[in-house]
Amino acid sequence: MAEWTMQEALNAALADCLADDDRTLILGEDVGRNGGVFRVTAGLQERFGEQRVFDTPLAEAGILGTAVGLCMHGFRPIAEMQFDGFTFPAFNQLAAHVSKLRTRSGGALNLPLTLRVPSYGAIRSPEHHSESIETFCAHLPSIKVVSPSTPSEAYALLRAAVADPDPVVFLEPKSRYWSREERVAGDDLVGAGARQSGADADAERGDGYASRIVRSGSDVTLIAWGACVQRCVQAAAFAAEDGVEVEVLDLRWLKPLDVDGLVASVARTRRAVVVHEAPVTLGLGAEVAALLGERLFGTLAAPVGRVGAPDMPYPVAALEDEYLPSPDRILLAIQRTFDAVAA
Amino acid sequence: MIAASIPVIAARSAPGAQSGDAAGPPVLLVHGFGSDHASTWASSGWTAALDAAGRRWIAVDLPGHGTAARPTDPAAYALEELVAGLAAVAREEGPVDLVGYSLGGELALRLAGAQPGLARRVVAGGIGSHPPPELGAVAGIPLDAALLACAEGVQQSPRDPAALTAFSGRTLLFAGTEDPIADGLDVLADAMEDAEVVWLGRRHHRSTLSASTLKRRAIAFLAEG
Amino acid sequence: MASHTFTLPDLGEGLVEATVLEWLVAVGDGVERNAPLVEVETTKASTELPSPAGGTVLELHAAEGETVAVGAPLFTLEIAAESGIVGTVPAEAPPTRRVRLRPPAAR
Amino acid sequence: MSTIESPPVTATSELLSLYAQMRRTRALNDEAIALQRQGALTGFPPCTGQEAAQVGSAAALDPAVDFAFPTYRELGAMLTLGITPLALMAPHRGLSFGGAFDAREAHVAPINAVVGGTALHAVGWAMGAKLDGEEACALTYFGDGASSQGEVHEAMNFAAIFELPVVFLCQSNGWAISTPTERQVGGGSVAARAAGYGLPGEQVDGNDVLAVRDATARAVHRARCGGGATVIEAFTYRLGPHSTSDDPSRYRDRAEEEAWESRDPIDRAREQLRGSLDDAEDHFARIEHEITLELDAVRAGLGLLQAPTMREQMELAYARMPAATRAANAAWLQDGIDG
Repeated sequence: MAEWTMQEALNAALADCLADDDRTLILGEDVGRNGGVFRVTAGLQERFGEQRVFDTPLAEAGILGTAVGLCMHGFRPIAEMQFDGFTFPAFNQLAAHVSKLRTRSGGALNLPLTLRVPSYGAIRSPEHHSESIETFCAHLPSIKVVSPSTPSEAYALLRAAVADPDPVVFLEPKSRYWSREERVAGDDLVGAGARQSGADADAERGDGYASRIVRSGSDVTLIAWGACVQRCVQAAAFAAEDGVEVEVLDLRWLKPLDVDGLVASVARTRRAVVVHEAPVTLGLGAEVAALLGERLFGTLAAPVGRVGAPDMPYPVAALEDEYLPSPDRILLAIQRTFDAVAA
Repeated sequence: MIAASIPVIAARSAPGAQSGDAAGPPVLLVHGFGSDHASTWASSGWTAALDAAGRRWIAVDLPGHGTAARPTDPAAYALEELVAGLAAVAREEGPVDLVGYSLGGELALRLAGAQPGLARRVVAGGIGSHPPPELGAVAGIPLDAALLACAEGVQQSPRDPAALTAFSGRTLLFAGTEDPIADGLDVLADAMEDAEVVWLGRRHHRSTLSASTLKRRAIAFLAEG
Repeated sequence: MASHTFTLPDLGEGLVEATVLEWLVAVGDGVERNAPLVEVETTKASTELPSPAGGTVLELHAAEGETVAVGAPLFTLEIAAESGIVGTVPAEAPPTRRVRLRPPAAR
Repeated sequence: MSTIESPPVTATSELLSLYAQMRRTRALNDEAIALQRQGALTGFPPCTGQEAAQVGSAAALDPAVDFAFPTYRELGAMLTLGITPLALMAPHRGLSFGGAFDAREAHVAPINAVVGGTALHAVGWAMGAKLDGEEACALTYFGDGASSQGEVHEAMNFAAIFELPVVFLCQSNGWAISTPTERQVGGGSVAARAAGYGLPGEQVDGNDVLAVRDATARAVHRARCGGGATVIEAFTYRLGPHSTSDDPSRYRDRAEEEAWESRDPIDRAREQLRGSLDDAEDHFARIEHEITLELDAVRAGLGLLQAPTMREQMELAYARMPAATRAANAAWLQDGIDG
C-alpha cells in the first residue's frame, strides 16, 4: 500500500478542502509559487489558481486580520503563519478580534477560519523557529486548537479544522513533516470527500473533539500531542522492558480538551504524566493536571506529572536535544508517580 | 599603431576567485570574425570552466566587434595592426597565456611569434595552413560597414606564413573534424617547434569551442608545470 | 522525493530548436544548480547549458545528435523533497535510555 | 522626495577601503555557504549582491556614538561596524542566537530574525539619546519584506512625532523569499511613504557604495543635529537564495539574476578604482591576501567555538533569578543527569 509523509497528507487535505468548497482559499507568505517553506501548499496555486491560493506581504497581523475580513464576506480562509515564532504580531488580531468577534456581533458573524502554524522544535533552526504557542491560543475563548501526530491524523484533523464553523489554530509538528506512514487502504482519506476518520470514530462519543488511545496500558497514562506523541511511544516501549504497561493518549484537540477521554483512561491507570515541549510553568500540562485532580482526586495514586521545559527561552540548536523531553525524562516522571505516597 | 586597432577589455574574471599566482598568468581570450567575447567564450562555457579551474582570464572584443570601436577604414584591420593592438593589451596585462579561435587563433599565433616575451603558451583553433576563406562570405553573420572593412583589411594584409608558425613555445592547436577551414592544421603543427593538435569529432567550425573534452584538454595544457 | 521535468529553454534570437551535441551528465549523476549540464548546437553556434536546479539526474529525454524543440522535455531531475526546506530534517535516531522503572508491588 | 545623482567621487582611498570591506564581506559570505554545504554550519542567509548597501550605510556611522539595529542578513554592515567574523558565524553553528559579541560595547544590536520589530527599538534608543542630549543617531536595517510589518509603520510615525534621530535604511533587494517587491510594497516605494509621516525620504542606487555612504551620511548628520528621522530606500538585489535551504529556481529565472550579476556592486567599485588608481592591481592583491588570511583564521577558529552549557544558557534568562526558578531549574537539570 502506498506510503505518505505528513507533508504529503496535509497537502492532500488542503487540495480536498479547496476542491470540495469553492469558498475556501489559502493565504500566507510564500504559499503560492514557492509552495510554502515546508512544501505543504506545493502545487495548489498551479491547480486552483491565484484567486484561491495566493502570497501575502510579510505581515502576520495583516494575514490574520485579512482572514477575519474574508470570513465576514462569507469565505473560509486557511491562513498560514510561516513559523510559530512569527505569530506574535498576529496575537492582537487573535485575542482582540478572532476570540471576541462572534460575541461582539451577537452571533451574527462566524469566523470559520483555520490558522496553520508549523510548530515546535527539533529542526536545528535559528531563533524564533521552534516555539510552542498552544497555551497562548488555548487560553483564548472561542478559539479551538488542534495538533496532529501522524500523517493520517494530520489529514483527518485538518479536514475537521477547516470544516469547523469556529476559528481553529492548527499546530503542525514540523519535526514530523517528513515522517512516513502507510496509507491504510480502507481508511484511504485522499479524495474520500469530507469523511474524517477522527470525527467518525468520535461519532458515538462526543461531538468530534475526542482524543485517541495510541497504545493501551494499565499502569500509567502518558498524555501528549503533536511531536511529543512519538516520544511517549518510545518511552512506553522502554517501560514495557521493565514490565510496566504504559497507555499513550494523543490529545489531538488542545481546546476543547477531551475531559471524558482523559478521565476514562486515568480512572483505569490511576496515574498520569503530561508531556510537552513548552515550558512547564503554565504549560497546557497545568490545565490537564488541574482537570484530572478535580475529577479523579480520590482515584489518583499520585499527583499528575508534567514533563516540559525549564523557565528559559528555547535554546540554541546545540542544546536542543538536552532541552526537549527525552524518553528518560518521561520515565523519571513515571517513576515519581510510582514513588508518590498517598497522604 | 592605429589606436582604433586596439581591442577593448570586455570582461574579466572576478578577483579573489583565483588561487593566486601558482595558477599561472591570466588567460587572454581572443574571439573570431563576426563574433564577440560573450558568444565565443561565455555561452560556450569557457569562462565558467576557467573560473572553476581557478584561472584568471581577460576577454577582449576586437575592433569592429562587440563593445569595441567600429572603424570603417580597412587599414585599421590589417593583420599587423590587429596583432599590434592585441600586443598592447598583452603588454599591459602580461605576460599571458593566449587562447584564440578562428581569426582570434591566427592573431594569437602571430602575436606570440612576433613578440614571444608576451606569451607563455598559446592555444589556437579553428584555423588551417591556408589563408582563411573569404571572411565576408561567412554565412549567417550580418555585415555592417565595420565588419566589411575588417574582412577587407584582413584579406588584403600580406600573409607571411612563417609568421604564423614562428612561436617556439608550447602550443596546442585544435579544430573540428568537419571544419574545412582547418585543412592543413597538421602541416601547421609540424612547422612549429613545440605544437600538438587536438581534433574534435563530429564538430564543424561553429560547434567546436563548446566541446567539454576540448576545454578539459586545453585547461590541463595551460596548467602544465 | 519530487521529480521535475525541465524543458529546452528559450535560446533567444528566435531559435526554435537545438540539437544535443553532448550530455555532460549521466542518469544517476548529482548536479548542482548552474553546473554544466548539456552542450547543444543551434543554427547560430553551439552553447553549453547550465542546470536550472540541483538534484539527481533521473532521465535524459534526447539522445546525442537528436534535435529538440524549445519547450520540449529535455531532462528530468529528482529533487530531494527536503531540499529548499527550512531547517534540517531530524534524523530518526533510535532513542536511548538509562532510567530503569521500579513499579510499586501493589498496583 | 528627491533622487540624488551620485556625488563627485570622494578621495579614492575611501573608495578603496569601502571596496576592501565589500570584498571581505563577499569572501566570508561565500565561505559560509561552502561551510554550510560541507555541514560545518547548520544554515546561512547569504547577503550576496547587497554588499554596497550594507558597507556603504554602516561606514557612515560612528560605532562609538551611534547604534545600529541589524536583522539576520547584515553580514556586511556588522563587519564594517567591527563585529568579528567568528562572532557572526557562531549563530550558524547553533551556538548563539544574536551573535557572540557584546551588543552594548559594539553599539550593534544582536542578530534578529523576526523582521520589523527592531525598528521600534531604534526609535526607543534614539528617544533615549535625545533625552540625554547626545549628538547620536540610531540606524535600523529592514528589507522590502519587513516594510509590510505594522511595527515599521508605527516606528516611522513615532520617529516623526517625537522628531527622533533615526535612519530607516531599507535594502529593497527585490525578494522576500519568493515574493517579489512589486507584490510586497504597495505604491512601489518605501521612501515615498516617508512624506506621509512628514519625514524626508530618499531613493538611492543600493549598488553604488559611495552613493549609499553619502546618502546615509547626510541623514546621520541631519539626525545628530536635531533634524529628525530619514527614510532611505537603497535598491539592490538578493543575488543568492533567501538562505542555504532556499531554492530560488522555484520562483525566479536566471535571466533576471544574470542581469543583476552584471551590475555587481563590487565589480563597479573595482572598475572605478582601476580608473583612478594606477597601482590598483597591487592594492587588489594585498586585499585578497588579507582576506585569505582572515578566512584561514575563521576556518581554524570555527572549531574552537564552544557551545554554552544548559546551565549557562539558563542563567541568561534572568538578571536576578528568583529562588523558586533556580530551584526548579536545578531539579530539571538533575533529571537530565539521572535520566
